[in-house]
Amino acid sequence: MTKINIVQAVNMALREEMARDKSVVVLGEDVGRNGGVFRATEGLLQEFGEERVIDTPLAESGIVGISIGMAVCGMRPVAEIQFDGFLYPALDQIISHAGRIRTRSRGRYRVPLVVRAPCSGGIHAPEHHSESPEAYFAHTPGVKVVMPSTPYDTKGLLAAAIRDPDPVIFLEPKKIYRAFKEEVPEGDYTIPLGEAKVVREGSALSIITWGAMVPLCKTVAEEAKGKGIDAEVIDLRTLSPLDTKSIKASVEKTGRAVIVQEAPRSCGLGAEVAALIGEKSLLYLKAPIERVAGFDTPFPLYRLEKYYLPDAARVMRAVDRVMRY
Amino acid sequence: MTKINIVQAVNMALREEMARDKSVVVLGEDVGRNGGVFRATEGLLQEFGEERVIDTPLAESGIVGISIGMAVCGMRPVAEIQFDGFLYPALDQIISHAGRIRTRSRGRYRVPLVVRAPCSGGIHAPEHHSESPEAYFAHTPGVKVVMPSTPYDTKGLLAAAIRDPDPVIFLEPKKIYRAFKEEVPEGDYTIPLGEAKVVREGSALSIITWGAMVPLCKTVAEEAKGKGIDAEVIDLRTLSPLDTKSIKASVEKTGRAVIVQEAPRSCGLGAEVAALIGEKSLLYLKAPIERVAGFDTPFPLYRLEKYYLPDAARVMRAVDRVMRY
Amino acid sequence: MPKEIIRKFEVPYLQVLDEEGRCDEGLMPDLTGEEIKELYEFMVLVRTFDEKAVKLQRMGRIGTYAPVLGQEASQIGSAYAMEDEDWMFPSYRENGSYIVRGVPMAMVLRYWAGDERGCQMPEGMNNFTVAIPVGTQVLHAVGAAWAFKMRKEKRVAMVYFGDGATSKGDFHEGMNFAGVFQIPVVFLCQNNQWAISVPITRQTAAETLAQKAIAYGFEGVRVDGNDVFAVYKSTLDALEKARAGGGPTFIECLTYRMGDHTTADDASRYRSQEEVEAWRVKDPIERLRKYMEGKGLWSKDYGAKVQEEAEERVRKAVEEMEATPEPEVEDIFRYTFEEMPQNLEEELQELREALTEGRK
Amino acid sequence: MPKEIIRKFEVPYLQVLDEEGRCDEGLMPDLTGEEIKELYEFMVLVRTFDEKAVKLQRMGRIGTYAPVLGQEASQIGSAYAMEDEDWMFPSYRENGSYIVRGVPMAMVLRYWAGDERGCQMPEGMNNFTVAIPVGTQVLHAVGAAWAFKMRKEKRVAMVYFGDGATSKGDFHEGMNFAGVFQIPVVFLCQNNQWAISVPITRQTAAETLAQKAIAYGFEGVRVDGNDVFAVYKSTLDALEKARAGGGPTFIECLTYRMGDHTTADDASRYRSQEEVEAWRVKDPIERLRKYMEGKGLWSKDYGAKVQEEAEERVRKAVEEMEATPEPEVEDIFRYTFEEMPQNLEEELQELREALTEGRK
Ligand SMILES: Cc1ncc(C[n+]2csc(CCOP(=O)(O)OP(=O)(O)O)c2C)c(N)n1
Ligand SMILES: Cc1ncc(C[n+]2csc(CCOP(=O)(O)OP(=O)(O)O)c2C)c(N)n1
Ligand SMILES: [Mg+2]
Ligand SMILES: [Mg+2]
Repeated sequence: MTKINIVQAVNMALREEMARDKSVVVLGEDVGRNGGVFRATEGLLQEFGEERVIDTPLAESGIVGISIGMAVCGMRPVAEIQFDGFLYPALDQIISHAGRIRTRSRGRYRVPLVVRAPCSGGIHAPEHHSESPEAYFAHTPGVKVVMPSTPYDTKGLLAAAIRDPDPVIFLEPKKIYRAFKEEVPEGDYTIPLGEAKVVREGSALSIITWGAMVPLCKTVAEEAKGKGIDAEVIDLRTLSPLDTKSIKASVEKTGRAVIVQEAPRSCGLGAEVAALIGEKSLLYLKAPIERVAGFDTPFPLYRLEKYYLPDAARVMRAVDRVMRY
Repeated sequence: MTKINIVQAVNMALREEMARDKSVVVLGEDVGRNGGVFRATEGLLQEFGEERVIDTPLAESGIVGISIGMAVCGMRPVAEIQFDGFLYPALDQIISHAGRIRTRSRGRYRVPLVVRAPCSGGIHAPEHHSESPEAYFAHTPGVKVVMPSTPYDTKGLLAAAIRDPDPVIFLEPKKIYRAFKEEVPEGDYTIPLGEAKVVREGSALSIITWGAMVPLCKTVAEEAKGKGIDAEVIDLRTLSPLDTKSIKASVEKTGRAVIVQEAPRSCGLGAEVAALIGEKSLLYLKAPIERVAGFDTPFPLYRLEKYYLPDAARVMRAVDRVMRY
Repeated sequence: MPKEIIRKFEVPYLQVLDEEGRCDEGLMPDLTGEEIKELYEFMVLVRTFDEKAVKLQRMGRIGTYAPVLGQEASQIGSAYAMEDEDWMFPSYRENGSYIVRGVPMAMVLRYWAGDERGCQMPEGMNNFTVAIPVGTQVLHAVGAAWAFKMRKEKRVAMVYFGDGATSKGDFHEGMNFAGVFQIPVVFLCQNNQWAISVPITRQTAAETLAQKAIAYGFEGVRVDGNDVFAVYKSTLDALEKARAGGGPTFIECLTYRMGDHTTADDASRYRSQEEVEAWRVKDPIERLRKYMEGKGLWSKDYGAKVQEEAEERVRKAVEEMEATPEPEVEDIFRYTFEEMPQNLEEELQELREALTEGRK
Repeated sequence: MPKEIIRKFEVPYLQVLDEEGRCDEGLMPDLTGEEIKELYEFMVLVRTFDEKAVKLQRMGRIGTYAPVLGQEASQIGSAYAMEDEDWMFPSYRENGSYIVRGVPMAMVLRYWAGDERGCQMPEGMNNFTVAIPVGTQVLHAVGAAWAFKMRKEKRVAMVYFGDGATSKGDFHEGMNFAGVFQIPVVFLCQNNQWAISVPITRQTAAETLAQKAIAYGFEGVRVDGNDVFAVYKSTLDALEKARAGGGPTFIECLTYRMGDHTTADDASRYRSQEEVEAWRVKDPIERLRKYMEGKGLWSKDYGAKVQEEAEERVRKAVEEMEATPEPEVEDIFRYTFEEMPQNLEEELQELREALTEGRK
């Protein structure tokens, strides 16, 4: 087994799925010759040819809408949207069609489509290159939403997404694309969509998070240990549909919850998680749930980026508050 | 004073604001000759002429993007999007630009824009004509979101939205466009954005809602009175930014909350309200918060519509559960 | 300023059958008498269906309906040129094309009666669902046709849309992709000159819609959209070209929406009766009838029989539609995903309980 | 199939100064020697700025930067034709146009150094902020120009974008509105033949971008984008036409992106060195220099002085940029709305407390 990072895991999953299933095609801006601006599709053009690895014109609604048509007619397109901020022009096709065609046709037509995009901040990118749009998708019926945080999960979840009979929005936290490597087996495995993962067991509180915030929360949990606080950390991985059971189990065990998200606070996924806990596990709560989140402001240019992103200090303050309560 | 309904109140607000301020222009599909498919802009073309009441080509991103340009250059455009479901093609311009231009230019440019659209279900309309997209906008920094539920509020809130220096998404619950009339004064008044309204005072629980669900919740509250339950009903009116103070005050008084929304449940505005209550008022809660919501499915065609929409039975069940707890 | 001219373009126009039913035999497509009769019978059937649907809406037996009236030649001539294995991507107005493509009329009515089962195409029938958001289906057709090309199947996708749709970004993006990748797709634009209350002159400054194809580097043609032969011929040519690897074609059918935009609309608010009357004399069915009469393909008896049969078929379709049992509440949930996730199970459970509590 | 031709279109091309610096005097725009020198000086300044910016990025002193290299004639010739009261709507690459329009170079650098104050245009300067999402700014320009028209101001909006942008829906919708409403806007497309790694042949099947204007019913021209006179003349004509109520014009400047897409890109991955070299001989500055030399407007001394002054100005701009105090944390919140709502107050308060706890 080789040790690889997240972007390499994306690449491996794409390569293996393309080899396994002829109906898988990859398309998007700069995914071919250039191998993708993050090199996620590197080498695929050489291996699978121009017919299956397609450099498209610059048109996100087009890329997704056309992929929907392909998917309805038997292909399994994996569309890359170059950056999170350029998913927005494709929202209409995703909301109005990808998520509805199965329902609209009473099961006659289906849309086995994956839309991949790098997401979130932390790399000093230009405006619109640091968005965390997961809540828009999680509020959209008929589409699944995934955001991995490790190379192993990335490969298994992406393979599952490609094989899924329904549309999946697959968001890849670009800040940790190359942050660390781990052993990822070659060959076939999938991680079922819809299952969260306890990445650190603990008894004192539950830190619930996803994407690039996962390693941060693990660090905070380690730090908290030094203070005698035994935090559990949950990586949601699939953001829609949510793994309510795992959230419930953890919070009912610990009685305390901190939710950490990078997206703007209001109406983010963290709100849904908090609402669910309040509904399902109110009596177990020993303290109000804390949300640590991006602000309800546009994501700033990079000089101020570090203040926008939830960091160890802000998460720890929330942990302390929840524990002190 | 005349008694008018909501759609007439929209019309009156537009007419008075256009008369008051030359920079106000109305544009959209079928808003001119036809007076809007709901007649919200009826008579405006005749009164203000083709230069200020503009029938546009069929292009929602265009309508909103162009309105942004107008607004930056000193106009106060009021763009109509014909139905809720056709707001989606304009999401990119709203998210990427309307909400960011002030920030991006550090206050040099501003976007005093109103985007109006009828919203929500209940009129047996075709697909895509019954959407409740408020959460998409409430999760978007830099834009305000308003949804009135009475003629009086409609006029005052729309006037305030038009005068607001920032972009406002103004959603009009079409089911109650003509449901009832009330006295609405001609002439100048505004209702400040950001203030919820207690539409029924009560002590036993707080029903928090907005839009077409408000009259429904009032009915349920009256019904509940018969059972000896004294419900408070809050109409949020401005959905972003939220009037957290009013929500807090009510829930801390009653100790119980039911949130009623028509939009799909997951990541809806109701989640944010529930999360806020959990954060600010946990110790006051005598029962878990209940959310009554649309389902996490596409809005069905009209045969099944009545099952999708929250109705008195479902709201009452939630009330009962909260009271019984 | 004097400049060098580096490119020249032309926009062609095709009419085979004029308003009087006179035919330019040199342009006449290869159609047998039986086929011409079939075209006529479809047109009568569609008009009969259409009139009935409008009435059903007025009586509250179906919901909002978008009539075909006036556009029969455009819809029927084009759909008739397609092969069964080709795919059709309609907007909301292609009731006529659906019928030609074999979709049971009861299903079409069921759709307009607010029932998704109206779009649950019978297996083996390659017709996509109704697209309400204008222009969005253009992309689906391009993607579908691309899939055929990838698999080297000899199929073509044909997408219907209106003049209004040409203003949408999705139309543009789809046309552009089709040009770049030489996709086997036919863009069938029914320029019925109105997008609800917005006339074509307010929709674009281009004098023809056909010239829009120039922007994408492929062929665009305008045809008389009330001339079923011209529509048939242009579509057939475009389909054959696409099937042979020749790439996309844009066809503008110049026609007129004789009815209201939908049953929820009142066209008298925004257009003159004179304009409507000027188009009445161009009626596509009457024109074909005159031609057929001249050729001995039409007689009063035949006309009456065709009309009668059409009425009978429509009557049966209405009956069938109305005999359909109500959809089940579960159907709201069942088709969101292939497998129902936990949250939908819970929502359905709550709804079931609320319903059994007997309040609905 | 024989058809009637109902419309004909032509696409014109303009070049004034050829690659050898030879000028077609009949086409030469009305420019004094001083003005020609000013154009030259701007081009040298922009190239000097551009080279410096790339270096600053390599050293980590600014962030990702999008170079102008090769496109100086397109940017400077066009911006130079504008009046101060006209509005310019750039993409992210118009550093050259910004400089011609008077935006302090220190500001331009500040923007690329991740500081929004770089887009806080000085009052009275009618330049819009950088648009990163490709093509979206086209609509803003159309809206702005419409506002001028409504108020009967004699202003024009000019919007810059690339070849890639012509594939986007927003480009289409903006062009279409501009045609329908005869908006005083100039669409200035720099066809630098690449959209990151995607060549123009993969972007569109149209042989010219200029012909896209045909779809919208207004004038489109192609000009040699490395010929500052041709660009200047076409832009001036288009601006004057717009100001006189003649509506929009689309200008395709055929040029070449000599550098990487941005400093984050490596163009050698996807295009050949030969192609780049073939364009090097068409360099817009060298061409102008030759012309000027022939006219006695350029000497070695003058050239050296211009270069030296440019370097000095750029050096000062860098100094000024780097002397700018860091932006304040509060700035994240301050400009979201005119008045800060309660939730932002609370978020800011929490951040302030976290910061004073001294952990950042
Ligand atoms: C994206 C979108 N915007 C608005 C509407 C509302 N609407 C329905 S049909 C229509 C006019 C369409 O005109 P056209 O494309 O010419 O087709 P026609 O109805 O004439 O067949 C409008 C504005 C819609 N369905 N979709
Ligand atoms: C909507 C959108 N999609 C993708 C990107 C990423 N991106 C940035 S520039 C670019 C290529 C633009 O090409 P072109 O329009 O020709 O302009 P150029 O960079 O050549 O000046 C891409 C794909 C973006 N900024 N916006
Ligand atoms: Mg039409
Ligand atoms: Mg380019």
